[in-house]
Amino acid sequence: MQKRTYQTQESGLPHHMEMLHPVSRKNYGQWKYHERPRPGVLKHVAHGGDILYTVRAGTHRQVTIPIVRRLCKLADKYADGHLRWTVRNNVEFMTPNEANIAPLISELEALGHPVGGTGPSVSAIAHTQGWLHCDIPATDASGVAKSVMDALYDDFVKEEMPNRVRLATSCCEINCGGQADIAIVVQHTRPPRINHNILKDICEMPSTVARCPVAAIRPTTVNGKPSLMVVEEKCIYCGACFGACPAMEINHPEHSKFAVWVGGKNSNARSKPSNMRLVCHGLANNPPRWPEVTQVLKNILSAYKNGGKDWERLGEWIDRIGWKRFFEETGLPFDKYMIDNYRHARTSFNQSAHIRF
Amino acid sequence: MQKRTYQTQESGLPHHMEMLHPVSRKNYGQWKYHERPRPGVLKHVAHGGDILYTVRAGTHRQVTIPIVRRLCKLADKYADGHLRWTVRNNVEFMTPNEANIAPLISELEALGHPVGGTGPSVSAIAHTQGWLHCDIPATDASGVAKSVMDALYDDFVKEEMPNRVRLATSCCEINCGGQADIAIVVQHTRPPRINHNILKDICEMPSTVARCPVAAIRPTTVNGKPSLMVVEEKCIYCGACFGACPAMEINHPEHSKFAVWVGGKNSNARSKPSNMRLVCHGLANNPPRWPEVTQVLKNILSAYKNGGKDWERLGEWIDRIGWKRFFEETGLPFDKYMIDNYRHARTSFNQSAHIRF
Amino acid sequence: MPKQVDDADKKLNPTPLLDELEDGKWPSFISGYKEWIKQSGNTMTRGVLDQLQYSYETKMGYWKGGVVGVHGYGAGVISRYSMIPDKYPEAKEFHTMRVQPAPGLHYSTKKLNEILDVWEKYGSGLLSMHGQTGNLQLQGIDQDSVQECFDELNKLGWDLGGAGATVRTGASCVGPARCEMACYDSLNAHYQVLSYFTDLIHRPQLPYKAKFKFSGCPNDCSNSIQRADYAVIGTWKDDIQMDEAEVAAFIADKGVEYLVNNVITRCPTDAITLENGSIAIENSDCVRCMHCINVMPKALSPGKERGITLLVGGKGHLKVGNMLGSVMIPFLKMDGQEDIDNLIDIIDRMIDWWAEEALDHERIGECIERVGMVAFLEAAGIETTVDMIAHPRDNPYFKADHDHNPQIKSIA
Amino acid sequence: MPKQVDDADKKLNPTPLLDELEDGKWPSFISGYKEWIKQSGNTMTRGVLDQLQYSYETKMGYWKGGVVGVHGYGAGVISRYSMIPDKYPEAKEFHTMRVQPAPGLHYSTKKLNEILDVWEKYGSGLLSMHGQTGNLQLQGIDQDSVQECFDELNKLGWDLGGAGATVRTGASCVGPARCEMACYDSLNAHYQVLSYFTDLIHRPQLPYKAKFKFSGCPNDCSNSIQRADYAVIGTWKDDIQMDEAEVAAFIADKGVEYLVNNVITRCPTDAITLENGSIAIENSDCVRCMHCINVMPKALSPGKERGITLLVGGKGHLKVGNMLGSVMIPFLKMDGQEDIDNLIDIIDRMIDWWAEEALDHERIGECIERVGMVAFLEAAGIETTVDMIAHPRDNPYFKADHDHNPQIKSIA
Ligand code: SRM
Ligand code: SRM
Ligand code: SRM
Ligand code: SRM
Ligand code: SF4
Ligand code: SF4
Ligand code: SF4
Ligand code: SF4
Ligand code: SF4
Ligand code: SF4
Ligand code: SF4
Ligand code: SF4
Repeated sequence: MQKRTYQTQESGLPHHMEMLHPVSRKNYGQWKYHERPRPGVLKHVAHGGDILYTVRAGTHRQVTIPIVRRLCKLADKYADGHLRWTVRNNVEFMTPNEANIAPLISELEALGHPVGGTGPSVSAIAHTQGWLHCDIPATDASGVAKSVMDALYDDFVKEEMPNRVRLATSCCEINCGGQADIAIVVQHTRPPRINHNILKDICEMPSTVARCPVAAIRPTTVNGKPSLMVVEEKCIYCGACFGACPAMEINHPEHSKFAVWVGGKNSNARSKPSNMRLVCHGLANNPPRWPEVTQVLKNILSAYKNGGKDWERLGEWIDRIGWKRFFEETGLPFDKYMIDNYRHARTSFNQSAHIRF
Repeated sequence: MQKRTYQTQESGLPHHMEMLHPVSRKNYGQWKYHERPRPGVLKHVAHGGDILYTVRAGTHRQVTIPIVRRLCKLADKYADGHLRWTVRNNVEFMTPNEANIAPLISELEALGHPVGGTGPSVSAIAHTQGWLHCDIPATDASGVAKSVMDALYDDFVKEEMPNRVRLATSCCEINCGGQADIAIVVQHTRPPRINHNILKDICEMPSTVARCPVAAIRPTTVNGKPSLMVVEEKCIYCGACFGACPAMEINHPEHSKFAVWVGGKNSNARSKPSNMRLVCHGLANNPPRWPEVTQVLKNILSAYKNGGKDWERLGEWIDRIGWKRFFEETGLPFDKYMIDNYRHARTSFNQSAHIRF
Repeated sequence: MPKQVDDADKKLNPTPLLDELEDGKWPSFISGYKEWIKQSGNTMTRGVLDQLQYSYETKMGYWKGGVVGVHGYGAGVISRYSMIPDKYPEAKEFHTMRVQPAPGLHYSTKKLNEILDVWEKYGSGLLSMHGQTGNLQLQGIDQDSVQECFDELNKLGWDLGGAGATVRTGASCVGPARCEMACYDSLNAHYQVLSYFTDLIHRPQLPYKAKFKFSGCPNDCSNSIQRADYAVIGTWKDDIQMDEAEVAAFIADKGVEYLVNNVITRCPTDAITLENGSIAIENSDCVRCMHCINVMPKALSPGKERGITLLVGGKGHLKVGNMLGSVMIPFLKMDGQEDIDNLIDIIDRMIDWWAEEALDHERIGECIERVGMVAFLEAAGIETTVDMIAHPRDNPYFKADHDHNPQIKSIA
Repeated sequence: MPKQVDDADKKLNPTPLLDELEDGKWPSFISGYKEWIKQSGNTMTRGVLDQLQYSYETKMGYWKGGVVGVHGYGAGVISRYSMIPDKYPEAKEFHTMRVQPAPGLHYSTKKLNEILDVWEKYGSGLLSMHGQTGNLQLQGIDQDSVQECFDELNKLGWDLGGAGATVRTGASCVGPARCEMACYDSLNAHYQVLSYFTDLIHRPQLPYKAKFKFSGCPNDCSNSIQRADYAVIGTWKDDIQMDEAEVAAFIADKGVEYLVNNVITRCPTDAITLENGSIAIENSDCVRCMHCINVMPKALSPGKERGITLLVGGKGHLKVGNMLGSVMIPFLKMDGQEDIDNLIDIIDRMIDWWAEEALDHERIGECIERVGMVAFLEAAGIETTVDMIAHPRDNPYFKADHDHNPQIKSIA
C-alpha cells in the first residue's frame, strides 16, 4: 500500500435532502393522503395538490454492480434520477408522471424484478448473511430467502392477504433477521462440542464463560491445560458462546435445524407490538431448496389468507381464532417444547378460563 | 375433661341438598334466567315456570349467637326455614312468595341489616381477622371493614356503579382478603426487628431462613448463641419471616401502613382475570376509624362511578382511560414505587407506543 | 365451658375507642359483641374486647399461636393465647374451631340453630360467617372445652375444616341451586371432592395448604382463580344457545347502538359481529367469557355440551407475587359419578406430584412455575395441550430431542 | 484491488447446488453473481461462490473473523477469512465495508453510481442493499485495498457505519419525504442524532452495540420497537383530525356494518363509539395506535400537536428473550434544533449511565431490567411517569421511605 496522504473526513452519514426526488423535497412534510392504484404502486397526494407515484419492486438484496447500475438507469429514465430502498430491501421509484408507471413496470419485470409488496401483500423477506459471509451461521440465508420468495411470488405481486405480511429468516439462533409475522430461524438441538485443539489458543475464557445465559460453561483442565467444559444438563443450546469463541462448535450439519415463529408485530396498530412465538421446530436444514421450510410457510399463509379478517395481522388473527385452531388450520403439530420454561414462563400460561373449543 | 367415650365420625362436610330451600331443590339445575326487581332483590325463573325471589342483606360477618338466631327467625318466617350466605358474607333469604319481600326487607332493615349488594353495587367488603384473632396482624380488619362500609353504605343499597364492585381488606401483607376491585392491605415499610430475647427459644431457624423470598436472613451469633440477622439492603419488608417466627417483629405501630390496590378481577367476563395493582401506599394505620383509607376508597369509587361505562369493571375502566387519568381523576399521587422491580417487572413496562395524552 | 358474670354493671369494661365503631349505618360488630356480653355475661368475650381496645390504643396485636386440637385430628383448630395474659387474664385463651359448612353456604335454620346451641354451651358466643376460605368459624373456646364441643357438633353431622399444611375447606358459588348460568353441578362436585380428601383435611401431610373452589361458570363467583390452588370452573364446548325472539326483543328494547357499544365491542375476541342489524356469533372464536350472556340472559345461555375447566395454582402473593390459576385440564365432562371420580383421580395425581416435589411452604402454583409446566404435566400423566397456554414460547431456549422431526400436514 | 481472469471458460467453476437457486421467479442472487463473474472475471467472487457451493454440500460455514480496519477507526469493516484457504485460495479474504446511507435510504443515481465506481475499482463487485441494521454493505474486499477504497468513498462524502461495541448505523422510515402519517421530521432527527454520535460509531467505547431507529408514526415502519435500543417514534398529543365530509363519504361508500366491524370494534381501547350512524372518538381514551387513521386516511389524520415518544431497550432474544423497547420519554416535541438537542442530551445521559452500569455484552434493555427502571431513570435524570408502565406493580415487594405520606387530593 502506498503511503497515505488523505486526511479522513469523519463526515458521518450523508444528508437526505440532496437524495430526495424533487417532488418529495418540495412537498416534504406536506403529504395529505395516499391510495394504492394497483399492487406495487402507491399514489401520494400533497396538501398543495402535487401527486407522487411510487413503484415498488423486489430485489435480490445480495446484489452486484450491474444490477444496481441497471436500477439507476431506470431511475434516470423514469424517476428523475432518484430511487430509494425500503427497509425490506425493495427498491422504489417515484414519479409525478402517471404515464411513466406502465413502462417502468414492464422494464422492471423484464429485468426480473417483481412489482408488488404494497398493501396487504407478502413483502420481501428480511434476511441475513449465512454461509456467504457470517462467521457463525448454520445455514445460508440468501438461499432460504430465494426459495421462500419463489414459493410466495404470487403473494408478493398481489394484495390478497388480510393485512401486510412481514417475513424474516436468520441463519443462526441469534436472529439478525429480527422479528416478523413469520420468521424462520435456525434452532440448535444440542450443546456445543468443544474443539479443545483450538480452544486453548483462541479463547478468551472468562468472557466466553460470561456469555452463557445459564452459567453452563465452567473452567476445567484438559490435558493439563486450562480449558472449558459445558454442563450439558444446564445448556439451552443457545449458541451465544460460539459468538464469543469459535471453539464452542454449536453448528452441526444435521442437528442445527429450523424453527418457525409467528405473530411478531412491531407496529402499534390496534394491538400492542408483540413478540413472535415458536410454532414449529426440528425442520431439516436442507439446501439448496429447503422444501420443508417452504411448505410450513405456505401452510401458514394459506390458512391466514383464508381465515383472517381485513386488517388483522397474522398474530391478531391467531388472537381471535386461538392457538389451537392456528395449529389445526396450518397442519402444524403443537408440542410440549412450545410451552415456555424460561424466565417469564408464567406469563405465558393460560391464567383464565378463556378457552375456545 | 371427662374421659372421652364418643367415637368421631369423620363425616366431612354436610351435604347441600337438605340445606336447600324447597323451590331451589325442586328446580335444581333448571333455572332459565333472572331479573333484578330492585337493589338487594333477585328474581330467578325456572324452565318449569317456578319463581324464586332472593333478598340479600349485609351482615357484620363477625357475628354472635343472638344475631344469627334472629336471622334464622326471619328465615323461618319468610323463607321456609332456609337461608344462605354469599361468598361476601351477605345473608340471603329465598322465597317463592313475592308478598314476603317487603316485610322481610323492613324487618332486616329494622335489625340494621342493609338490603342491597346486588347488580352494579358495591357489595360487602371481604375481610380478615386482625387484632381480634390473628397472630401476625398489623391492624384490625373488622374495624377497617366497618369504617369503609359505613362510608359506602349508599353504594351498597343502590345499584349505581358501572358494574359490580368487590372490596377486600387485609390486616397484614399476606393478604388473606384475596384480590379485589379495590383492596386495602397492610404494607410494611421497614425490615423486621429481631427480638433476640425470644428468638433463641422459639425460632426454628432453618425454616425461618427458608421462608425469606430474597435470601435476606442469615445465621449469625448473638451473645455467643446461634441466632439470625437480616441483611437490610436485601429485605423487601414482606413479613413472611414473621409467620415462621414471632421473633422477626415486622409489625410496628407507626411504620406498618396501608396500601391500596385496584383492578383485581377474578371473573372471566370480557377481559381475562387480572391481578390487582398498587395505587397508593403509606396511608396511616389510624384506628378506630381509618379516615385516610376511607377517603382513598371514596375517591376511587366516585371517579369510577362518574367515568365507567356500563359493564366495565374497575380495572377495565382503567384499561380504557389509562392509568394516568386514573391517578388524575382519583386525586391519588403516582410515584416511583409503583413501578415494578420484582421478578416479572419487565412485563409491566409499557412496551409499545400506546400512550394517552 | 364459658364463664359468666351476672352482675349487669360489671359485664362490660370501658372500650372508648371501640365504641366509636358503633356509629354509622353498617352493622357494627362492636355493638353485636357488646349486646352479647351484656346478655350472656361471657367473660372470655369481655376479655377479648378489652384486649382489642388495648390493641386499638397501642396499634399492636397480642395473640400468639400454640397447639390445640381434637382427638385424632392434626388440624381444624386455630389456637390463640394472649401474649399479655397478666393484663387480660380473661382473654388468656381464644381458640377458633373451623367448621365445614355445606357447599354453597346453604343452611336450614334447624341445622344452623343446632350449631348455635352447642356453641352457646361451650364457646364465647362469637362466630364468623364465614371465613375467606369458606369455614364457619366458631371463635373463642378454651382448650378444655374443645373436644367436648367438637364431639357434640360431630354428633349433629358437622366436622372440622382444614388449617396448616392440609387440604382446606372448599368453597363454591350458589350454582345450580339458583343460577341459570351453572354449567355443571358445582355443589355436588364440591361435596364429593372435599369428602374424598377428608383425611388430608384433618391431618397435615402436605408441603403446604391446598385450596379448592368451585364456580358454576366462568363468571367465577367463588373467586376460584386467584384464591384456590384447584379452581373448578364450569364451561361448555358447543355453541351458545340463542333465543332469536328474545334477541330481537332485546334490540327492540335497547336499540342497535346499545347493542354495538355494550355487547359487540365488548366481546374479547370480536366473535360477535353486527349482521343485518342483529348479532352473529362465530362460536369457534368465542372464549366462553360469559359477557354477552350476562348482558342478555334471557336471549343467550351457555351451550348444551357442558363440563369443567380445571385451573391450578391460584394463590396470594407470598414469595412470587400474586398468582392466578392456570388451565391444566381444559375440559372434562361432569355428568355423573364417573366424571367426578375422574376429576378426583386427576387431582390426586397432582397432589402426589406436589407432595414429592415441593419445597417446604411451596404452593403447587409456585412449584409448577419453578419446575416447569411440562415436567408437572408429564409427572401427573396429563396430556399437554395448547389450551394450557396463552401463547407458545417467545424464546428459543429449549432442548428438543435431536431427532425431533415434525410431521406437517400439507394443507391446501 | 480485484483480481481478474479473462479466459471466458475459466471464469466460473461448477456450482451445481447453487445453480438450483437459479430456478423460480424471484430474483436469484446466484444468477446475479454468475452474471457478474462472467462479466468481470472477478476471482474473489468466484472463490466465494466455490466456497459457498462447498457449504451447501457440507452444510457448514467456513468464515472466521479477524481484525481489519481503516486508519483512525475501530469499527466499520467486518473481516472475513476463509477457514479453508488451501481449498479456496481465492476466497482467502472477503471483508465487508459497512457504509452509512442517507436517512430513509434515499439516493440520487449520481451518488449511488459514484459508490459503484469506487467499488468496481477495489472490491468484489458484490453488495447488499441493505443490511438489516441499515448499512449499504460492500461485501468482499481484501485487506490491502480497504484503506484506499475507503479514502475514495470518503472523498465522495461517504463514511463507514458501526460494528461491534459501538453506536450502530441508524435506520428510518420514508417519513415526511413521502408519508402523510409522519408526525415529526424523522429523517432530520435521524441525521442529527447519528451525526452527533459519529465518534461512537467509529470507535468501540461501549459495553455492547447501541442501535437507533426512527419511525414517523406508531405504525413503526422502521421496526424500531424490536430492533433498536433507541426507538424514536412520532406521535401527537391533541385530537385526531377529522374531516367530517370524508367520514360521511367513507360510510356512504362502505356502509355502517363495515364501519362497526373494521373500525369501531378494532379500536384497542373502545375509544370509538357508534353515534347517530357515524363515529365519535373519545380522544382522551385514544392510545394513538393509528388503526382508524390507517383505515380512513382521507378522513382522519394525526393531531396537530406533534412530537415523539422514545422507547428504550429493544433487541433480539440473546440471553433474556426477545425484548421490545419500553417507553422512557412519553413525549417530546420535535419542532426545531433545540428539541433535537434536547433529545440528544437525553440519550447521551442514558448512554453514559449504561456505559457505567452494564456488564460486558449487556444491551441497555437488559441492563435496565436487571438494575430496575427507576434506578435507571433517576441516574439519567428523567422524571418517572405512569406512561412508562403498562400498569403499576402487582406485588407488595418494595421499599418506600418509612415516612412516605401520600397527599391525597380530595375529590367530590
Ligand atoms: C381466617 C382467615 C381470614 C378470615 O378472617 O377470613 C385467614 C387467616 C389466616 N391466614 Fe389466611 N386466612 C383466610 C383465608 C385466606 C385466603 C382466602 C381464601 O382462602 O380464599 C388467602 C388467599 C388465598 C391463598 O390461599 O393464597 C389466604 C392467604 C394466607 C397466606 C398466604 C399464602 C400464600 O401462599 O400467599 C398465609 C400465610 C401462610 O400460610 O403462611 C395465611 C395465613 C393465615 C393465618 C393462619 C396466619 C398465620 O400464619 O398464623 C391466619 C390465621 C388467622 C386466625 O387467627 O384465624 N393466609 N388466607 C381465612 C380463613 C378462614 C376460613 O378458613 O374460612
Ligand atoms: C350470590 C353470589 C354467589 C354466591 O354463591 O354467593 C353471586 C351471584 C350472582 N352472580 Fe356473581 N355472585 C357472587 C359473587 C361474585 C364474585 C365473587 C365475589 O364477590 O367475591 C364474582 C367475581 C368478582 C371478581 O371478578 O373478582 C362475581 C362475578 C359475577 C359476574 C361477572 C362480573 C363481571 O362483569 O366481571 C356476573 C355477571 C353479571 O354481573 O351479570 C355475576 C352474576 C351473578 C348472578 C347474576 C348469576 C345469576 O344469574 O344468578 C348472580 C346474582 C348477582 C347479583 O348480585 O346481582 N357474578 N360474583 C355471590 C354474591 C356475592 C355478594 O354477596 O356480593
Ligand atoms: C449483517 C447483518 C445481517 C444482514 O445480513 O443484514 C448482521 C450480521 C451479524 N450480526 Fe446481527 N446483523 C445484522 C443486523 C442485526 C439485527 C437487526 C437490526 O439491526 O435491525 C439484529 C436484531 C436486533 C438487535 O440488535 O438485537 C441483530 C442481532 C445480532 C445479535 C444479537 C444481539 C442481542 O443482543 O440479541 C448478535 C450477537 C452479538 O452481537 O454478539 C449479532 C451479531 C452479528 C454478527 C456480527 C455475528 C458475529 O458475532 O460475528 C454478524 C456479522 C455477519 C457478517 O458476516 O457480516 N447480531 N443483528 C445485519 C447488519 C447489517 C447492517 O449493518 O446493516
Ligand atoms: C415503504 C415503507 C417505509 C420505508 O421507509 O421503507 C412503508 C410504507 C408505508 N407503510 Fe409501512 N412501510 C414499510 C415497512 C413497514 C414495516 C416494517 C417492515 O416491513 O419490516 C412495518 C411494521 C411491521 C410490523 O408490525 O412488524 C409497517 C407497518 C405499517 C402499518 C401497520 C400495519 C398493521 O396494521 O399492523 C401501516 C398501516 C397500514 O397498513 O395502513 C403502514 C403503512 C404504510 C404506508 C401506507 C404509509 C403511507 O401512508 O404512506 C406506506 C405505504 C405502504 C404500502 O406498502 O402499501 N405500514 N410498514 C416500508 C415498506 C417495506 C416493504 O418494502 O415492504
Ligand atoms: S443470524 Fe447469526 S449467522 Fe446469520 S448473520 Fe446474524 S449472526 Fe450471522
Ligand atoms: S450454547 Fe448457550 S447455554 Fe449452551 S453453553 Fe453455550 S452459551 Fe451456554
Ligand atoms: S391478613 Fe395477615 S394478619 Fe390478617 S388474618 Fe391473614 S395472616 Fe392474619
Ligand atoms: S421481611 Fe421478608 S424479605 Fe425481609 S427478612 Fe423477612 S422474609 Fe426476608
Ligand atoms: S359462577 Fe356462574 S354459576 Fe356460579 S353463581 Fe356465578 S354466575 Fe352463577
Ligand atoms: S361469551 Fe364472551 S367471548 Fe363468547 S361470544 Fe359472548 S362475549 Fe364473545
Ligand atoms: S412509520 Fe408512519 S410515518 Fe413512517 S412510513 Fe410508516 S406510516 Fe409513514
Ligand atoms: S388511533 Fe387507535 S386508539 Fe386512537 S381512536 Fe383510532 S383506533 Fe382508537
